[in-house]
Amino acid sequence: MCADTATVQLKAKDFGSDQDVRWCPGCGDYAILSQVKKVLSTLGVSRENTVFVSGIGCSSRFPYYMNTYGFHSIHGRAPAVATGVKVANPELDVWVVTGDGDALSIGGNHFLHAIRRNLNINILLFNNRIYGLTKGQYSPTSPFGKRTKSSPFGSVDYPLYPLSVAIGAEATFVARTIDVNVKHLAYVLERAARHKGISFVEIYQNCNIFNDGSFLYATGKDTKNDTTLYLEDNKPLVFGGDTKKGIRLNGMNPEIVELGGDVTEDDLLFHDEKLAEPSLAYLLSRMHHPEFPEPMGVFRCVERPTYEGMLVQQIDDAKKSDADASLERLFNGGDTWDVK
Amino acid sequence: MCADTATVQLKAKDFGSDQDVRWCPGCGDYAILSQVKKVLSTLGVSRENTVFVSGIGCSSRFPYYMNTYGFHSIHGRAPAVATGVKVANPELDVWVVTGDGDALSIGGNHFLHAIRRNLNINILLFNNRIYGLTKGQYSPTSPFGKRTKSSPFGSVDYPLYPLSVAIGAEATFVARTIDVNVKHLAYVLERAARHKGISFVEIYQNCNIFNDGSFLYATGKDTKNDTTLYLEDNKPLVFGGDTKKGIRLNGMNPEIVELGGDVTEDDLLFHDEKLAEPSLAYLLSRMHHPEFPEPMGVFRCVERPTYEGMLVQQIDDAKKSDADASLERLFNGGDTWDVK
Amino acid sequence: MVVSTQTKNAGQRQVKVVGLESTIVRFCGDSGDGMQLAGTQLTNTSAIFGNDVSTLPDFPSEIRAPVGTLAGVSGFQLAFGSKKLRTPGDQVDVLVAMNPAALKTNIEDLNADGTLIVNEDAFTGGNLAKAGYENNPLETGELDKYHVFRIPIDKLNTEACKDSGLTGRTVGRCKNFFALGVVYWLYGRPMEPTLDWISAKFGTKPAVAEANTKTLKAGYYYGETTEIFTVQYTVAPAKIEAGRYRKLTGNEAMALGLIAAAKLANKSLFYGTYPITPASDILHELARHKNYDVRTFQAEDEIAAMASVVGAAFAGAFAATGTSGPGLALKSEAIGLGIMTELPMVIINVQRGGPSTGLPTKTEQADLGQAIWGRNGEAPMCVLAPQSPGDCFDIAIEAFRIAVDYMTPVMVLSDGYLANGAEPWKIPDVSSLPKLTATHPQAGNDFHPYQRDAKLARPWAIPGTTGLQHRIGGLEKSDIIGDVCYDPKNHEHMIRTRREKIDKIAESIPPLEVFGETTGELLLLGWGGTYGAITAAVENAQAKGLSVSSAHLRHLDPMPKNTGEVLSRFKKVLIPELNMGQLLMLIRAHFLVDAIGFNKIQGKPFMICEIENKIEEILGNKPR
Amino acid sequence: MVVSTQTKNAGQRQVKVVGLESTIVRFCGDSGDGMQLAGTQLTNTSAIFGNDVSTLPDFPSEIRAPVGTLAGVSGFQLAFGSKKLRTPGDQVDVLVAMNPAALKTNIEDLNADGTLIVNEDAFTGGNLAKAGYENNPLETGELDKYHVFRIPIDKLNTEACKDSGLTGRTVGRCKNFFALGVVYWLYGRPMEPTLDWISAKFGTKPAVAEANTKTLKAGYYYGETTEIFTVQYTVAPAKIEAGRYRKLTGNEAMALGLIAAAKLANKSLFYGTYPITPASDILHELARHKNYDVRTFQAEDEIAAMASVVGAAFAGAFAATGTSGPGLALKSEAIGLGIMTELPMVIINVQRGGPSTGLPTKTEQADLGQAIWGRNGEAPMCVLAPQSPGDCFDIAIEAFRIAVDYMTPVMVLSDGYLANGAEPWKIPDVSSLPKLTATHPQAGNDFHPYQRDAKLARPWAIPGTTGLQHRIGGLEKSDIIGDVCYDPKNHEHMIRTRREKIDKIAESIPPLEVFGETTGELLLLGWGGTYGAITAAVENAQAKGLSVSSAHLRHLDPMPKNTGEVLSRFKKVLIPELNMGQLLMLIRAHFLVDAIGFNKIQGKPFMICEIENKIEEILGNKPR
Ligand SMILES: Cc1ncc(C[n+]2csc(CCOP(=O)(O)OP(=O)(O)O)c2C)c(N)n1
Ligand SMILES: Cc1ncc(C[n+]2csc(CCOP(=O)(O)OP(=O)(O)O)c2C)c(N)n1
Ligand code: SF4
Ligand code: SF4
Ligand SMILES: [Mg+2]
Ligand SMILES: [Mg+2]
Repeated sequence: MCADTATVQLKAKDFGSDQDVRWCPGCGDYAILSQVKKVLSTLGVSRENTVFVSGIGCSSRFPYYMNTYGFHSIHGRAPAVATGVKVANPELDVWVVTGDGDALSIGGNHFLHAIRRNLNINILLFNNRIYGLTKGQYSPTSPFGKRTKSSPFGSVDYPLYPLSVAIGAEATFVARTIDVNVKHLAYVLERAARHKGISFVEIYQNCNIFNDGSFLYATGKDTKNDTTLYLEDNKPLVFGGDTKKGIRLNGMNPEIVELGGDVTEDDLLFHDEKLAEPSLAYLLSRMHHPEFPEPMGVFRCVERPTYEGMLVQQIDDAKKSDADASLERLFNGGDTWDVK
Repeated sequence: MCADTATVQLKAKDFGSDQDVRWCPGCGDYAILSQVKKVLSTLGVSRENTVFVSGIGCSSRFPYYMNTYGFHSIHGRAPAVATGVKVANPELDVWVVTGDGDALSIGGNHFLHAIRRNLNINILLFNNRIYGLTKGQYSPTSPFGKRTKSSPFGSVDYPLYPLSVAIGAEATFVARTIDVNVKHLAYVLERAARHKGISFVEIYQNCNIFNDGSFLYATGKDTKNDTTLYLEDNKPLVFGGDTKKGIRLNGMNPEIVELGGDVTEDDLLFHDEKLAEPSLAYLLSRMHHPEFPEPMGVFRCVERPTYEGMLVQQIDDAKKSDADASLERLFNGGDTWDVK
Repeated sequence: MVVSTQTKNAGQRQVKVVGLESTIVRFCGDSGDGMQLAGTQLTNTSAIFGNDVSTLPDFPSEIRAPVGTLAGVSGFQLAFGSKKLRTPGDQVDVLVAMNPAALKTNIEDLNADGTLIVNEDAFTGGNLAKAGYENNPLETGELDKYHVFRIPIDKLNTEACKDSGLTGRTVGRCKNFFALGVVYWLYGRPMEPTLDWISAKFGTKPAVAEANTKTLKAGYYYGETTEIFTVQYTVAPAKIEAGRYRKLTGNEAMALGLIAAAKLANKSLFYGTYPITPASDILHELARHKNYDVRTFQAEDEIAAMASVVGAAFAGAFAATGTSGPGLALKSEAIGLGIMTELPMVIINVQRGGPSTGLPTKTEQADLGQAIWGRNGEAPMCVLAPQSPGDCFDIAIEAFRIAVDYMTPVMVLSDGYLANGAEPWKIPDVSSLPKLTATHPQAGNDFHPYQRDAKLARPWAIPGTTGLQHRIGGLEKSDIIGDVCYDPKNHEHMIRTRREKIDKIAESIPPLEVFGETTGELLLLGWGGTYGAITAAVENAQAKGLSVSSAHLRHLDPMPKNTGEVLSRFKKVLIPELNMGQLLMLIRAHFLVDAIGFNKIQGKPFMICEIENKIEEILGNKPR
Repeated sequence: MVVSTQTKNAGQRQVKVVGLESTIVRFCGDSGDGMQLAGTQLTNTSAIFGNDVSTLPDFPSEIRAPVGTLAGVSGFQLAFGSKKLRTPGDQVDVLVAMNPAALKTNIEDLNADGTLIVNEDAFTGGNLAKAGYENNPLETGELDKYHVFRIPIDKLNTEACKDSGLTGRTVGRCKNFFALGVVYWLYGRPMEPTLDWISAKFGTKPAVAEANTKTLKAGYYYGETTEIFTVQYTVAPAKIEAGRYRKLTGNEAMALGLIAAAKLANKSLFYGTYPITPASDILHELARHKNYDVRTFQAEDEIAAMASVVGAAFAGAFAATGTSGPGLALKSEAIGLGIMTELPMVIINVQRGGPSTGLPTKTEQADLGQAIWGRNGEAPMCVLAPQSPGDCFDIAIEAFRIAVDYMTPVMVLSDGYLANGAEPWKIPDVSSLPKLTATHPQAGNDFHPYQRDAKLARPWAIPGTTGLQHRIGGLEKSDIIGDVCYDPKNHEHMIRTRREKIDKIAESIPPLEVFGETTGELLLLGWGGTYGAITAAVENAQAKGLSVSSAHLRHLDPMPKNTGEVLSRFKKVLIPELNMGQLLMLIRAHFLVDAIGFNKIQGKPFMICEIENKIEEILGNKPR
């Protein structure tokens, strides 16, 4: 995705627009915004070749705050709008910013298909497990039993897990990070940007108005070491702070083991982002709190020709094999006859 | 799903309607139709409590041929129509019949959500890897590079694998079968019907007009033993006819091994439909021809309370805790005042 | 209008007491300042006191814009009076502004000699800058034409709550009640209803209850004792029909109407929807009433919501959905399926500002064309529109009556103004409600799914009924039999029959009534949420002796049978709409009447005076 | 019309040769019988011969219904003549029926003294039963009013191919060419064009080529030698404008027009779509021309297709989509986004029978209301309609001209009749095509995304342009600046400006032309695919001396500026439409003209005689 076309390296703040940022004070979206700007600066991309496309939701106001090209489209359709942008001009760096409702509820279909086509764009899903903009109904990622305005007796919908869905839809790059861990956020965003093909990033984002503390387990000082596991490529799956723990495979099931004594790191499951088949990534995506620590980082990163790349390749090939694509030729194709 | 309400056991033909069946001669849909009728007869269900809902496509004409209640709805929306039917009357046995385009292209979103909610219905996806009714464009399950009317230079869309998508969306029952293997078809349909919760069945179906021979590898006498693997619960994964072969796990990757010599069945991967976590089912769904034999049968079958069950439960509970739900009470709720 | 003046002792001093026929108050402040609550309390108190009331909340478009910014301003306007109030009023008599941003965005609406109460503590440099004031408007003299009362509300509130033991932030949240207390004194309202509310609401948090109580009283006594207030107002109770009342917003009324309709027919209510402003509150209200067998389904999108409603109707439920403009656009295709399958269902569209995402929290009436034409093919459907918040209740029942009697989808066009606005609702006697009956055929010899009765309705045969198995769908159906049918003549017959059925609904609806004389110079024809403003304007103009009447369409397709005849009795027809002339277009086409459009597309309801001015522009302001 | 009669020697016998001005032939048979191919060959041969031609295929609705059933019948009708042909004709002169089902579904359309050629081998008990015949109609005398020619086509075809070495099934597939041969003889057509086609098509399969050649010739010689035929017809070449011609269906013409528009402006064409009958062939045609930088995107659904078009337009491509009614319904919301963001794009809607899934393979004009009103809010958009298959080419270019000049989505309403119908298309000189220019601003001091030019178009600034970064979206925009804006006055201004911009397009379109005298008793006003039938009917009525003219709208919103004026010059206005009166509604509303509707909703185009009869019903059949 990343292009080093800018002649002067821009600073993070150069990527900010003149618009007042209108999220609730304390919203997790702020941290994400500032890391995105920082990463764009690190990548050395230009503002004019960068396009942010969003749907509708709190998160989807994102493009207004970027001094790049931006499209605040309609609810759920950002991946489809982005497909048009990218196919029309594959040179552009295209980012989709979406929410859990926008991407997985109304936008589920476009999400699936943008992913399976391996369009070379980055999709950032701000998962706050709630519909923020419409003032707090449960979303497809809200936990079972969640009480909200629209589910006063508790929701009876089982949640979807964005990473599992993405992996089920043939994603080539899949990652997870969290708003408050800004370093990791920046790292994951940069990895996503550098991946050629679809890059899907789920970002745990706190909505302090309608779903405050939803990710407290993963951010709280006391708990985070036991509830999150930071993935490193080709490294064993370890977590837990002082008492080091790890994940071992038992048949097809992961299990938590304490390191030390009989168990060494070699017994653990090793991460491998580049496995051709996504079964490991899928298995990792199934590790949920509270049963397991939730993996953070890059689950999967494999190469595959991109959709718009192949589409344009076919055009280039067709042009090459037929240099004179004149309208005359086109009109005179097929059976013709002359009238005198 | 299955209910033994019929007083007299109906025969397969009793489930046929008076309509002429209008598929192309030789279409795989015929075999599926007759097995569905047979299975309904086996289950002993009644016609009046059975509802078939479909979208649009060749396959979606299915309801016309059943002497049950039927709804030939609009393209892609059958799962949503079925949700309304089932929530309005959970006593009904509801079947959704859909195609690869209907379910996974335009209907992808409803497919995802009906599955994740664990609505107690059966979804039969007739996968012919083509848009039949609109005369032969590639579908989301068409192989990469497929040449069709809309992709004369070969499609650049990577296919979706229906089972992987369904598993990514939290399906509780997932199976695959094939039109010509009528015994297996009947077996799988019956299993699907008996499962309480969402039952998703992918049926390989030959479209002899627009995509003839798409599944020849899996049906041809010479090839089928090597290209398909029939799953049995708690049994090792074996296939291959005379030279027995099996699937062994190498880390997270399946590999084909020949049985005999060093390798015994105990070394093989054992199937387990009931694993709480779907990682095994997912891994099986990744085995594609020609690299692997394609598993047939039940991939996953686990119990979980159903959507409409819980929804109605909440209503029953609410009613119980408030027996006098009169309109007077409703109207007089909230702050009231009297004017004299 | 001043109706009396007298003097009374207030504390140690004398104040003038002015009796008013009605008055308009608006609270405004930051989203976090609790303005909606203050407004609601004054509304309830006034209603209980016996006034007629009408309210209009005005939410900011952003969830919670930064504190103190223009985008974060939230307002709540109410009118209360001793006469019938048809709208929450045009210009405001008393404006309470909790910060500079609130002042800036609302001051335009204050009457020239109106009362302005400001929280002067909030007029700090930072807040002024955020509101875009270069100089403090309290100092520049620009507010001189108003009666300005600068009150250090922050300080006085803090003082009042100082022994509460609450944090500064929590104390800060009580200041709306200080402002409310001041207004209560200003209008001589009793504090009891609010005190009762406080103790009910904060029963488990006695410190909060006490703080709110203290600051409310402090505000009240501040009015009573401070010399700055020299006038107090009274608004006598209205002559209102006797009975038990309750305040309802349009959305609440709609929800109750849906529940009532299902219950009256002994059916379960299925409500499939996807949240969208300003329709979501219908879902929220319905979801609370599960004990009434209300089955709410929060779908993955509007398409699924609509399709689920079609499915639920097929299965025999009273099925409804609610949405707003963009959602309705998405439902178009599935609504067509409902029309082709001729199943009963109710589709509520709470209109908001468009096109596209438009102005999501603002009101508009620009979806009438979409309601009537927004589907492929000839897809006629009955379209209704409620005319006031309370009428949403009746229209919901009317919609289901038509849907079930005629076996057809029915669209209800509400709008943001009706949805969020509230008015007192006289709780009806259940026995006075329409009788709704849904009948389902049982097996017999001659069941045919597309055989029609006198109303042209087909039978509602539902799954589970022995022997009536049949198949329906979106392809054209053969007459009577209901099989798929491509026959050209049959298609024409079915197309015409579907239209005829909708037209026949007119036989079951009341004639269009004229407000005022039934013949004259000018008729104002309206529909939907503009009823109050139009009627009030016409009433005023009539009082001036102008030859003007009005009529209001609750049924838009089909229209009442006498519509053309009513129009023909007036020399001119004026159609005020919050759009570019959509009813206008229908009226011109149907009746070839050279009606004139009066169009406002500002995301806001009509002001009474705007319509009055327009009437005078047309008729001159001299009585005939 | 017979224009000459003579006698000639045919083989060993004498036959009468009747010269005709024009003639109508229909081939019908089972879907598998190759009727489309036979029809196409006769069309091509006639066109090359110099006739004017017009064609109409009639597909069965099911993919491939069981052989021999009514549902499986496929037909292909063509007219060819020595005069201008405006439609494929009403009643058929020669009907070729390959089986009883085909006979049953088509015999009604045969002229009373028409020629019927039947494949008598197919009239077996089984086939008769499938067609619902109790008795063999060839025996009952019910066909006596026609000239019936019973030919054992199956046998004769098998005989002709007997040495081919092909399987029986493959041989059976050749029988359409036997029938074609017979028809070729009947009209004295040369076999060469078809023989050439056979060798080009089956070059790699010489056995198949030979079989087809042999059976074609066998058919021809059967006509020549058998005594049963006593009359042969000739149809002289037409006086047609000189030039090179090619036969195009409306869908093909549309595809070429889209490519041409993009190429003329030096742009890539983006076509995002989802397959749907009868629009899919546009995609199929476009997908073949990748060398013209045509980027086709087969989306997951219509919503994605439309959204991708909005994205591609934003990124600077010439972006278009095509669909049919139900798909258009789904696109509604995203079209609104295109309107709010004021980006250029073309939306083609190939109308089919509705509502809902309706009659998917049949034609209708019932989406005009949807095109104009089918979106939330005030969402005006330019709407065009081609009037003939060839006009689809011109209208595609016109649509892009307007879209780019005015920065607006443009809707094109084609229909199933135009889409599948074909006519000779005079290949245009590229230099004669309209000049299209798309300009994109470059960085300067004063770029504002919503600053307008004289046409009220905003600048098309595209991503990749340094310094012009900006953000657009579906929320209301501030005038000029283009930021999100909730200001009431701004909203009204923008709503009115968007409407005004569309109205301004009228300044760039030609006035409405009248066919016939420009004043008189009756004007027929039409739009879209009914052009041919209306014009032919009016021509005939004029020839009878009736005071009738016609005018045809290619631009429906805005209409040509002189539309009202044209209407006012006629005493009566008749609006024939394949719907319930949608243009009628617009005309009545806009111009308060008491126009009369003439409506047919049978999934079929108008017959010329139907319109002629209607004219006479209104005017009487006596010349003035
Ligand atoms: C067609 C349509 N339906 C519904 C809505 C209302 N709506 C706007 S945003 C939203 C959900 C937002 O949730 P999410 O995507 O999680 O974003 P968040 O606000 O939480 O960031 C909904 C239901 C809409 N704008 N358009
Ligand atoms: C809204 C809408 N879009 C498009 C279509 C056209 N259409 C009908 S069926 C179909 C695809 C059918 O493919 P599939 O679901 O695989 O079913 P099959 O015919 O192969 O059984 C399409 C594109 C339609 N009927 N409605
Ligand atoms: S509502 Fe929640 S997600 Fe939206 S801006 Fe506020 S804190 Fe953020
Ligand atoms: S087109 Fe294919 S899928 Fe459709 S009926 Fe024919 S064979 Fe079956
Ligand atoms: Mg969210
Ligand atoms: Mg298919």
